[in-house]
Amino acid sequence: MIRFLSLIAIIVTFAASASAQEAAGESRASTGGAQTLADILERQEGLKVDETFRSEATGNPDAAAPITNQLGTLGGASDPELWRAYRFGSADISTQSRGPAATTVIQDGGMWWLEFREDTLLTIAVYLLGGTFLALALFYLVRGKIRIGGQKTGRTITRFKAFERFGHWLLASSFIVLGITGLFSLFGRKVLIPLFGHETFSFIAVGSKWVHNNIAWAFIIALIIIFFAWVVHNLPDRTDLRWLAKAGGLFGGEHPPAKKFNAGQKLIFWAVIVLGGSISVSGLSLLFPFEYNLFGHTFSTLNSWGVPGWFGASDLPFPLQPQEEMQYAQLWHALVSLILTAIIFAHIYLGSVGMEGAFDAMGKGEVEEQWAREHHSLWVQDVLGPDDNEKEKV
Amino acid sequence: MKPFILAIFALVVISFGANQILLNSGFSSADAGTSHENVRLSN
Amino acid sequence: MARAKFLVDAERCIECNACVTACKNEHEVPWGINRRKVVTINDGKPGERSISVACMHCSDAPCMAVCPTDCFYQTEEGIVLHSKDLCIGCGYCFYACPFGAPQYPQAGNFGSRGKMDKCTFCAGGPEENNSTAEFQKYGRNRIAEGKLPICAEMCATKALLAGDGDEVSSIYRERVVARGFGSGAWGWGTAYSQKGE
Amino acid sequence: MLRKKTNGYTRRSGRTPILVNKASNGIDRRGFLRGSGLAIGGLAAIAGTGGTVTQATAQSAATRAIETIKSVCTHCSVGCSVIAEVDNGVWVGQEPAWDSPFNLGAHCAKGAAVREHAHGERRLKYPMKKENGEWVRISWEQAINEIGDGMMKIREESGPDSVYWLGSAKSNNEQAYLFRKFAAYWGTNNVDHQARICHSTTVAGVANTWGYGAMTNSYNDIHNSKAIFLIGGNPAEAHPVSLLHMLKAKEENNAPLIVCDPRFTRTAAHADEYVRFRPGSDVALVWGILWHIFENGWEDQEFIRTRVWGMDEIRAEVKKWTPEEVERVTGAPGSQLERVARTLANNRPGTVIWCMGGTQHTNGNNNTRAYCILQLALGNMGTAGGGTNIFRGHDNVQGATDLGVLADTLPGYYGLAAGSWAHWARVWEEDLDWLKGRFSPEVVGETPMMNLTGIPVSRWIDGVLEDADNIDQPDNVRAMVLWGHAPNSQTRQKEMKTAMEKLDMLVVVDPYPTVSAVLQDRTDGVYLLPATTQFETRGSVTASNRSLQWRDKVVEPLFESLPDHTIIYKFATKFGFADRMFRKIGMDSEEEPNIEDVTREFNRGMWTVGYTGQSPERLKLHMANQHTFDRTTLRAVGGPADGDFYGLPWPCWGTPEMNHPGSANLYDMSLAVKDGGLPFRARYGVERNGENLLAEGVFTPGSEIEDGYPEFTMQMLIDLGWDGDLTAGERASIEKVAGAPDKLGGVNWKTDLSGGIQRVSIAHGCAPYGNAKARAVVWTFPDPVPIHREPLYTNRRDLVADYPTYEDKKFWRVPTMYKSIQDKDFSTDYPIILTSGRLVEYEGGGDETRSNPWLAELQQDMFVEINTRDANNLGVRDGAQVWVEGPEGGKVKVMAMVTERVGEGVAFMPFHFGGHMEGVDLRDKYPEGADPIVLGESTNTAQTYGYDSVTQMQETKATLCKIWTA
Repeated sequence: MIRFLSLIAIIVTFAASASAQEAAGESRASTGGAQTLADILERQEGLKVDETFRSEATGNPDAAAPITNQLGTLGGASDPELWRAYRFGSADISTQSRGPAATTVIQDGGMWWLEFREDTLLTIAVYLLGGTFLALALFYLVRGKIRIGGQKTGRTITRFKAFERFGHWLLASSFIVLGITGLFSLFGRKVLIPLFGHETFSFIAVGSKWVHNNIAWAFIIALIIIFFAWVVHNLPDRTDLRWLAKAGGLFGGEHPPAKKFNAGQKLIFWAVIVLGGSISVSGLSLLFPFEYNLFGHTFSTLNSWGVPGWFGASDLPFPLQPQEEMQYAQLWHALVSLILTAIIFAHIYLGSVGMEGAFDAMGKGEVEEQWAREHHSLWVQDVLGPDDNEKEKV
Repeated sequence: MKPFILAIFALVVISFGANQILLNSGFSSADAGTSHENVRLSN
Repeated sequence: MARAKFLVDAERCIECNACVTACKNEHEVPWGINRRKVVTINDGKPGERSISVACMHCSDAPCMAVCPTDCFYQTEEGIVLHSKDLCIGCGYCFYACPFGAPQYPQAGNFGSRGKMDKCTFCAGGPEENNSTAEFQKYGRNRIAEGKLPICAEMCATKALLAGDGDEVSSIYRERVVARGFGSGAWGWGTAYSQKGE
Repeated sequence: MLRKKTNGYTRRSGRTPILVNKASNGIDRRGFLRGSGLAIGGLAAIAGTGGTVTQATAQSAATRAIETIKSVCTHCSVGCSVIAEVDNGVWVGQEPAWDSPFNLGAHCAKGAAVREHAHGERRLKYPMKKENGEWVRISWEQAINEIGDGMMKIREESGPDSVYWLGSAKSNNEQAYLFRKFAAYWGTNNVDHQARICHSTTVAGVANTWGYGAMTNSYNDIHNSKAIFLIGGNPAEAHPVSLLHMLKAKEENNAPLIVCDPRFTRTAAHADEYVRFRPGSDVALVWGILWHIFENGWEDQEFIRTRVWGMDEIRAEVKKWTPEEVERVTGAPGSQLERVARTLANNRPGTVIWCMGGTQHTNGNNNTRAYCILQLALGNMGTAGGGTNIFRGHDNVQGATDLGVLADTLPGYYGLAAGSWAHWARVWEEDLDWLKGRFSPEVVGETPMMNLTGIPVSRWIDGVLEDADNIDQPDNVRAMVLWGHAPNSQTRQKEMKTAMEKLDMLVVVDPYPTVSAVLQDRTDGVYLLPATTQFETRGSVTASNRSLQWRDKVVEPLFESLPDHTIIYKFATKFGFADRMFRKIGMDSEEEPNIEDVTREFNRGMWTVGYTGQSPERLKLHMANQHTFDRTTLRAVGGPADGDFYGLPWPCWGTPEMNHPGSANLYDMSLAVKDGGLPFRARYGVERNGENLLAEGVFTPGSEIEDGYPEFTMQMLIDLGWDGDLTAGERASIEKVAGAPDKLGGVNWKTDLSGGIQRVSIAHGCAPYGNAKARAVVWTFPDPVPIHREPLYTNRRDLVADYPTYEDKKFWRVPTMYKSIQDKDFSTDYPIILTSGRLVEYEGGGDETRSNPWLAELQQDMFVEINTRDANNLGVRDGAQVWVEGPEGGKVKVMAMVTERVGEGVAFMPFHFGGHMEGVDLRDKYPEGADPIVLGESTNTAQTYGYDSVTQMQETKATLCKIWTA
């Protein structure tokens, strides 16, 4: 009787998964809807196999015998069909366990995630960070330190108030620590364990994880502080175009006029706000696992706009199982962090070794007037009013 | 340099503060897996 | 070579949760930690079936692969165990595990999820067999006593099978033959892929 | 990296690979398991811990040896053996009991968690009393004295019947026996226990059909069934381990499993056929099936001719139940019942299983008799694989029933009559006149209080609340002793609250405070006495299949708790009859009576049900040699207990020396009586209206009377010339019982203290109780032929006219309403049928299991199951809080579980919860630290009036309710 039922179910399933049929051609029909040799070979080669012929073969309650019939209690699905329902997450599941993701019996995103994380992600990290570092080194060799052109006045003007500097340093210090500890957990197993051995690394990891998770709050707070402190000065305007046109005079030539922040700094600012914000949000969803699911919804929205189509990609996965949400959160968190880190490299370079007099801005808060005139002429005019020497020169 | 020192100090304070708060805000699995209106666990 | 495996016979599972309480009892597992759970499909409807799920001790265990501190190891019988001394409670093994087996004392707050806890196939941990330290961290080590996991041993209807894979599967085969219907084998392919063997 | 087998952290000293022990005793176990279909896989690879001491490996072994002690699970009646590992008095582990024929190592959630008893965090730790609304710790002495004095005072003023002794199915046999004896010495029949509200209708109905009111076969015997017909039961949750045996039959015999129930239970999920029918229409359903059997001539004519009386009257009644009428009343389609009937006819022998779904009705005794008649018609009685397998509830409810913790019998079902009292007075070597003097001198009609049935537990609240003039005893119940009883398992909770508050004194003797401690708002006059669980004492326990098992003490009593028999002794001392009551019983310590002596004492008196052969020595021998018993027949194959049935299932005739093996399957005529065979019991005379009630030409093998015969008396032996076989000693004893030579012939198999009459009749191949027909018609009952009667609270007013309930009447000392309730129409205000039942994690009132964290975590919220359609009509969402109100105004606030499990118009609630009352959390009223982990509303707050017409069983399965979102 059950065999009969499952037979019905399978037949019905065929009708349902017609598309799968075409894909697999005659061969699948020849195996009565089961695996074909092709499927098996593909799977062995690690290729993506179209699972629909299985994922959709989960029985058919409508074809079931009514409950008043013999075997009506079986509900029109053979056990193998129930297993497939479990396997592909289409089962209507209940449990008395209250743990996270308790009703997810099988999720298979794990393998993909961990392989991406320890291969692709690491490669990206190496190239991105290493590349940026090399580029800056190269630039330094070519351009050398950007010195103050004119005669130093000996006079200084206040560039950043204490509060602004506090915000900046809170952000900076937390970011650096977060970056380092983050890299620990990413590279730990590949690099540090071979160096220090398991016990030692575990000790380091426990510490760095604690630090990473708790300093995160400082980072978020600092992010908010600097946003409100500087957002007005970072609204783009015409001067930015000229500045960009001359590439900020980085490669020699006249320093284009700039207000308190030049276009380059504005770009940094917005990069920090946007990327930093994104890192914070994805970080929060990692801090509170399974509480805030960001990706399933995002993906479905993007799909509805047809975004993947623009790049000729197939739709993004949806719905996501709880674990998959966390996997994407982890990857996104890491990826965006790496990008921001690279950008900050450049920022640090210019703020320190790259340019004479720049560090004082954040260090003391006072900058050499001449430096200010060269790099932020318009801002200086706002602060001091027009300068006589200027006219003579022209 | 004062703001810098201050920032580092704030960094430490915030970190430990956050940790304390989170530890005592009912994120234990026991709490999460309990129907509080019907259950008393502690002894 | 013995290969430790679980198998659930859904034709037999009556969702009595004996496996769950037996596990809690044997290892003094605290409230909120569920090394094993019973899940039901179509609850209250025709086709209602239940299975008992815990760590399946995969041949190619994702948790082992992903762990940042590499705290997992696999015994000669293929039992996947871990060292709570090395575990940092990052939760990655839970994201990687297909079956949601890993458990943590802290549900939220990644910052302090505590040491991960999971089904040990009643094989304890790295410490000295049956030592107090081992019991406190991982629970009883029945394998070392020549016994098998308590959940399967106490299963009300012998639906949950545990032990050497060949043994388990042949028992199961006999049942299906005797029954003449119903292949209740579950999780086998997913957990015990031949990859790497 | 990935495949690394070992690394720096994987030192495993002295590890034992799984297969190491395979070669040893794994093989034969596996061989057996393969054959039995109970194969447990890799478990075959285990060195079983058969012996008494397990050498724990590695370090622990060096320091100590762990003692393993065998006990029996205290939850349900399956009787699963529990193997406790005890380390210097601390219960450290549980091992599977492979050798037990009942559970073969298996446990359910409850059984696998019993070790928590040894933690006992939420136990009642010491005697307490309420003083001006506060719980105060007191000493045992103070407690016994204050309670005792209070009771003496009540006894002076209102007579002994104003103290109610409510006993327990959680006691072991010895404690249950002592409890009944204690009530007799106190001088009242106001003594009862859970069996009243569990299977009393079964006991009455079944005993009056063929002699004994118990499970006729055994869980194991289901292995032989070719079909399984299960009605009003959900063993998957209530008796999970029984599924081990049922599924074996289902899988190996391809026995169809037919489940009839208003709910699609977890058991139904494994059924081949599920019959959904309206709660309370069991008789109609069974007659509907029988209609097809009779129509098609599928009944077993020869069996009926030779062994059944009154089937023709049944035919006449069944004739009315055409498929159309059955569908109108039950809702079950005729076509389905036709198929069920054919299935049962084609697969014989089939077994019939029922539980409280069938018993807890105003016409419960009709239901149980209807089930029996179905089996009689099919000729499935008295055969392996057949019979009526009635799953009892509590672990020892069968034993407590047998030992007479009941308001209407003495131990061994000896009715409340002069002869019975005389018999037990002889067993107790008590002065009968002194005993009479203990009772109230009042007389009701002709009946002295001593012989007057007491108030049943289901009605004790009416014994308190009813006007004293309306009840058949001198005064109301003024003191209530709840000795191992969860009050929330009884209906009409609000009235119970009132009753508890009206009492002079409320005494709770229990390991847990129970809901009794918090239900009432008393400020004083409440005493809580901590009793031990059965793991803290020893004694025998009777499983559902009538087998006795022996429990050994696992741990010493926790905190200040004491075993029940010690507490009984304390009270007996206080009341001044300890020396009389325990005159035949030795003492283990100053106040603890010797359990084995108690067993031996009831062995000397329990002739009716054959509780006489089960000496402590024999029971212990069986426990020690469990592995020698066959898992299907339960008969020992070789070994020290060779030939015995496991646990000597009663009747185990004669004296222990006679070595009767017990009777595994009742009324099995294929075996000689000496080997455990039996005919139906000759209990209702030899003829009725000129018709012969004795068996027609059928008899057990080796019977020297090759026809039916009445029960044995001395006179019969004399007439048959068999009295010569009596030994001098036996004859002397019989003469002593007779008292006078002319009374000699009157001594019978039930009163002969020597067991000689039983021995001789069995020696001649005859059953001591005779050889008669089963009676399908019980002329002594309100409904001689079982008929359908609508529940008091019915939603089918159209059926009330055709199938009205009974007239109001007064019995069991209290007035009882039927018609006067049914006449009112509640169906418009309360349109939904309300029924109740069990969850696997909890048991009974749940005070014990809800205090066990391992179980409590799995069920934290009291809920009501509502059908999806009803829920949507009522605007109730799954998981939402709802009010459920019964027609008597009691309402509960619970979580809604929207499910197809219940049919349209039916709601279900589990009955294990307590500690909330109409939305109010009573947790702070528990004694400090003794509140269960999980509290919830009791379904019985909403459950209503309604009692069986014979046994006063409460109606919990078919009432009405209305539901709205809270």
